[in-house]
Amino acid sequence: MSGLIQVVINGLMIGGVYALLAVGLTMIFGVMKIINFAQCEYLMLGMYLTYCLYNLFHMDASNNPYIFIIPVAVIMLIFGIVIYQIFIRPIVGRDMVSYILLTMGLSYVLQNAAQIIWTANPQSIDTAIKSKSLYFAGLDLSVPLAKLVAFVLAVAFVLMVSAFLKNTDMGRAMRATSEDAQIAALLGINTKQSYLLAFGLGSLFAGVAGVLLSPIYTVYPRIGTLFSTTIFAVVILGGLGSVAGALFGGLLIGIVENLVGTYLALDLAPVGVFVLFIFVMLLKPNGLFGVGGRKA
Amino acid sequence: MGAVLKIKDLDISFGGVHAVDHLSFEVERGEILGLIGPNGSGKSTTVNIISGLYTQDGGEIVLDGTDLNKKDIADRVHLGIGRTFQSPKPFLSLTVYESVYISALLHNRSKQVAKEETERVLEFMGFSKLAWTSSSKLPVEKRKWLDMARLLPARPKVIMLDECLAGLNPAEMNESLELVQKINSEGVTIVFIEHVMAAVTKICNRVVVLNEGKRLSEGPPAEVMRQEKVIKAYLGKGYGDA
Amino acid sequence: MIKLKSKSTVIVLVLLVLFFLFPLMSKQLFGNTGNYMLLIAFNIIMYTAMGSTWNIIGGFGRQISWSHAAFFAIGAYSAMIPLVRWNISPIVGILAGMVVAMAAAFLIGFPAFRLKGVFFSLCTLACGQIVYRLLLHFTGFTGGASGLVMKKINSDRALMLLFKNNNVYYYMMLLLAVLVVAVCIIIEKSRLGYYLKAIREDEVAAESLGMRPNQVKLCAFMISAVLMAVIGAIYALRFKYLDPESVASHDLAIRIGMTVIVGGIGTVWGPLIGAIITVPLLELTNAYFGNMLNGGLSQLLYGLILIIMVIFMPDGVISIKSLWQNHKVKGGL
Amino acid sequence: MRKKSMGKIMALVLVVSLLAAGCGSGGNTAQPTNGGTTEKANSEASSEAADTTAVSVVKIGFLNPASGNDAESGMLDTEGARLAVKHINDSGGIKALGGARIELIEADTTSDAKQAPSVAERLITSNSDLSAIVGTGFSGLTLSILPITEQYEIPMVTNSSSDDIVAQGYEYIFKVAPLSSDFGKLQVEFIQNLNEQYGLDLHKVGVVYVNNSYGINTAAGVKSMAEAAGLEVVVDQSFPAGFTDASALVTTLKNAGAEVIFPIAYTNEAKLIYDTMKSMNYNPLIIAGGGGFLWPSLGNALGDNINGTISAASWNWDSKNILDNPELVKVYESFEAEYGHYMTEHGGPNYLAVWAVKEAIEKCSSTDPKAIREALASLTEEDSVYLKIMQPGTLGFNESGWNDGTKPVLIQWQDNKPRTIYPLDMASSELILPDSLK
Repeated sequence: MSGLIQVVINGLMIGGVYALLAVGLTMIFGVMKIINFAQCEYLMLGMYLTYCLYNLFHMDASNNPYIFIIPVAVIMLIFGIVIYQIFIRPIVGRDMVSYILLTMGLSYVLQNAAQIIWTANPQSIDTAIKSKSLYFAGLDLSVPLAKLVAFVLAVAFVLMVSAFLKNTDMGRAMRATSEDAQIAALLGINTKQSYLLAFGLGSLFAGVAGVLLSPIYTVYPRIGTLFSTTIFAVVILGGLGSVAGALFGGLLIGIVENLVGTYLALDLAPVGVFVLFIFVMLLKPNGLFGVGGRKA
Repeated sequence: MGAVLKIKDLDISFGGVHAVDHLSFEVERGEILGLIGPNGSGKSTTVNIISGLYTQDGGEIVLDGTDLNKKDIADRVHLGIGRTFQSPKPFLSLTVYESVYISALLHNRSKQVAKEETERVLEFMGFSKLAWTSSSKLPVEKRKWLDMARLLPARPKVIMLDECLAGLNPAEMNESLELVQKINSEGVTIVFIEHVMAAVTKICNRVVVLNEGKRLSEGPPAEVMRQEKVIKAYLGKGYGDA
Repeated sequence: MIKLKSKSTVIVLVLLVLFFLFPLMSKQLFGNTGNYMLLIAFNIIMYTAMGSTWNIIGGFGRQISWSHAAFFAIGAYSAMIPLVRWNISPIVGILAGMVVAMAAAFLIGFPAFRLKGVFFSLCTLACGQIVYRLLLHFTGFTGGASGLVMKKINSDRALMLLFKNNNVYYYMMLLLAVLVVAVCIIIEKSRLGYYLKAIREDEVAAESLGMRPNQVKLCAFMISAVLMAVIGAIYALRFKYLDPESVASHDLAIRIGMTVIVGGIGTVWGPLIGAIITVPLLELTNAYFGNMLNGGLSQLLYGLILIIMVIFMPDGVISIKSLWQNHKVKGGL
Repeated sequence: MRKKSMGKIMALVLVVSLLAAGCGSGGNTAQPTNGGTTEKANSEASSEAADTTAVSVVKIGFLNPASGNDAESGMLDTEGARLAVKHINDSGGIKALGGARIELIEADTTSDAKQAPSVAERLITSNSDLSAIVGTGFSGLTLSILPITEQYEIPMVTNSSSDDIVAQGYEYIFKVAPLSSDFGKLQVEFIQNLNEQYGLDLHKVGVVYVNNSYGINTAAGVKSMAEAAGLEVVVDQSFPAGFTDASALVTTLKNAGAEVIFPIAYTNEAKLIYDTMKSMNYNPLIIAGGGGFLWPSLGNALGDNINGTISAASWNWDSKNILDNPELVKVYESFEAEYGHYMTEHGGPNYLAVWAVKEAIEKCSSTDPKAIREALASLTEEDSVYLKIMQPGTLGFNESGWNDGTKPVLIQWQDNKPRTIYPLDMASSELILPDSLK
């Protein structure tokens, strides 16, 4: 029994990580109706930023990287905006195909820029938290601390974002844009601005995720590719542009992955995820928290 | 004569909204029936149900004695239901000819026949000169006519025209109305969704007035439009029209 | 009109002849690097073929599919496994592969086509991943990640489709590519082609004319899958080594689509142009910049060039024509 | 008319690109940022025949991934080869050819077996005076290149491990590294010794390996050996390369009660596994199957946590045969000076590979690939001290082209460096028994 509980806990923890990554993607996705294939490269950059800052301040095992959340977030926000202005803006309003090709190219560029700067060798930060955990001897359960932090902050973020979307003018503008860009424009909403914002925030979240994941993973130029396909599944599973959906989807996929991985075969864990994904698509094409707008 | 299309007790609601509320009416063969009513009275919803885009919660649709309930959109087209959309839906990158040809292909085994059919329809709809123009180059009224033209190769029994006058100037309206009558004169029954009353009174033999998803009244346009409740329904909704 | 048409056909024929004679000319043209040029030409032809098959569903019907690497892999493995494991002629394997690919296309397409646009794309991405993982997992059969390798060929065995001279495979692929392009030309002017175009433009309108879009799409999807399988088989025979990473990974799936999009999606000649550009581009960046700056430079440039292309040639290189020619619509059917 | 213009474009693009690729095929004008030179365009070189007497430069091709997933270990391979070239040229080049210098012509195979063949073909055809090739470190890439080296009859010396490489009947391939399946024998043997020596009863073992060519082959070896030795394999689990979560894996191992695990993984996966084990305070004896467990980057990633870890290695820098030999000691010292980390399992064999080619050329005093192939086949460690660098200090290729004398060793991470601990005649330091076993 405790075995099963442990598996579910493991699933929840990694699920939190997925959710954290998915929030940024789903935001861009919801507002602009495009998949940003470069999203996970933002994560990679966030991790490298953390790595650099960590070494810049000569931190060692006794520290942990979480103090860098704010600076990294700010830098990544600016980065996201710059990227949007340079690459995305010229093609706003084009069909899906252009976005796919462009963001693909972007991910190539970022990956290899990183390889040029930091080489292909995995780097990692020296912090004690990476292998700490809450251990319940009685139940023989353990919860890895770094992941727990990531999980909690992921949830916190999701709440903050939904609050932002509900209660601020910017947020409302973005929601309106995601409902129907044309009508929003008619209502005098500056959709271009919403796009810009969505893209900036998307990269900001990826950056924060980068900070939170830096104790758990080593960082190397292609680390993003580990997550990309799963994250797409999470976003669609949760429902177009639904932030809560991203959280739920992330957790669900995390659990399925661990159940299949533990009781069937690790190699097949991704298969389990994608099969689940396809089933949900068929039963609930709008995703679990979907709000229509399926005809993309 | 007799009814070509029978709508019995049709009912659908979205969430809380009871869009169509136990609606029943019949369409006589060869007539032009005006389906009118203020915005949100359920006209378009009714059309969407009849054409198979939505599935009703309850009620029957019978075309020439065949029950359409179990039929999908394509089946209904083949059985003789045609419809246009409020905003025209041209195949932008295709020419006028190709747009009609596609429809012709769908309803003719032989390509040769399909081509002849296409020629005929273009001729009939006055598109012959524009045949090789790209749909994307057409002005809005012509796009609406192209939508109608595309329906003809299916040899429909009933065509439902959803606000085919919206956004047109008087001259274009008249042209459109002539086209509609021309199609009707070929023996095609027309269901004419509109709220430009002048047009309706001009070409419709009969109108059915909807309000809040219910049938409010029915009869020859002239007398229906005099009825207290009908006027109220419109004025109530802030429509004093034509 | 007629004159122009014939003119363009002449150009295409010239190209065809060029490709046909290339194995004979390459040595004279490029000296020692002739064989390498031949390999590039082979890749151009292969990606033209792959792109064209993808184009049937991805271009004409604008259903962007990321599962075509899976069909390629299915074809490749169906030819290789019987040959390596039981010494059965690839001819049998190719036929089997076509059947399997068609079945796979049905299994993938049937659910996937219930989704639209981006969602369809991501669903196919997931399906492609499933095939990739299965190839990795069933090691005993597919060799898993260690891949399948062919023994050294010491003598030609026509029935086994094993030839020492790679030009044989060059011509096989060329023939196949011509065939595929021909199929595309036929489809474009066929019933199926028009239905696909209608779906691309407005699926709801198409359905309201009495079309069953999902049947049309599924049909196109299966045709394209079957052709893709054959291409995969020839690839396997030519290169004599297969592993899931190189034939089933979604990098390949994306590269196939990218080739078409760069050239001009939904056009018969887009894939050819795309292949003629992207294949040498990859070689050039690799040759000039391969080992520079920690090995990052080549791919970086590749990505940058893609981005620039998207921004300045939204409809692919084929759209350059619009620079000196305003959109006239050609007549005749 | 669209067609007309489009036809133009196609014709133009085709010609341009082919010509471009033509010069591109050789071309690299830019100076490399590193030891070797990247591929050079040399039209005159292609015409000049391989002359045995008056050659000033001997060209050795070097194929390894510099981009993509495998770029990291590609780099580790490169270091060894570059150092060898440096040493050879500094010590007066190839005597038999009047002190000809060696030029290492590096090409990036990428990590894609689709791309690798054309890179190899380009390297060979655009350098017609190429004498031999060193590479690659990856079975998949090597296997995809084999038909080409065979076609051009150019010997290739590889340090990739898969048993398939020398099993396809190709004649121009030489494999210096031990078979990955040999690792298992050593690992199992070691456990049995432990049990005797320290009176332990380790019999429940778990084999977990990354699902790639290297992982599968190595794991297959250790499984069969373990079963043969009467050990109980309680977990036999492969995991996808680049998985994001080790908890399922570790949970399985823990629940199965594995006392010893034989992991095969690369840096990121290994880090995940270690951290997760620690977080679930599960401390089995780890006897890894090489790969990432020998890389400096894992040492950095795990810090002190890595100390105590045992791993099989196809080569290690401080085995007896090296420590007892001042010449070879100089080699790894200069390596550390050059690259700032210990000489890796990749560095050593590639260093050897280049020397092997060099000595072969000395033997046949010719730059003709065929002659070099024959010379390689008859090479022994007696031909040069540097050929003694592989454990146990022997070199000699059998008819399949495998250096069958070579044996893997076991290392233990001590003070963040892998030290040879087994077999004892190769050992440079004592095993430090992990606390969990005391």
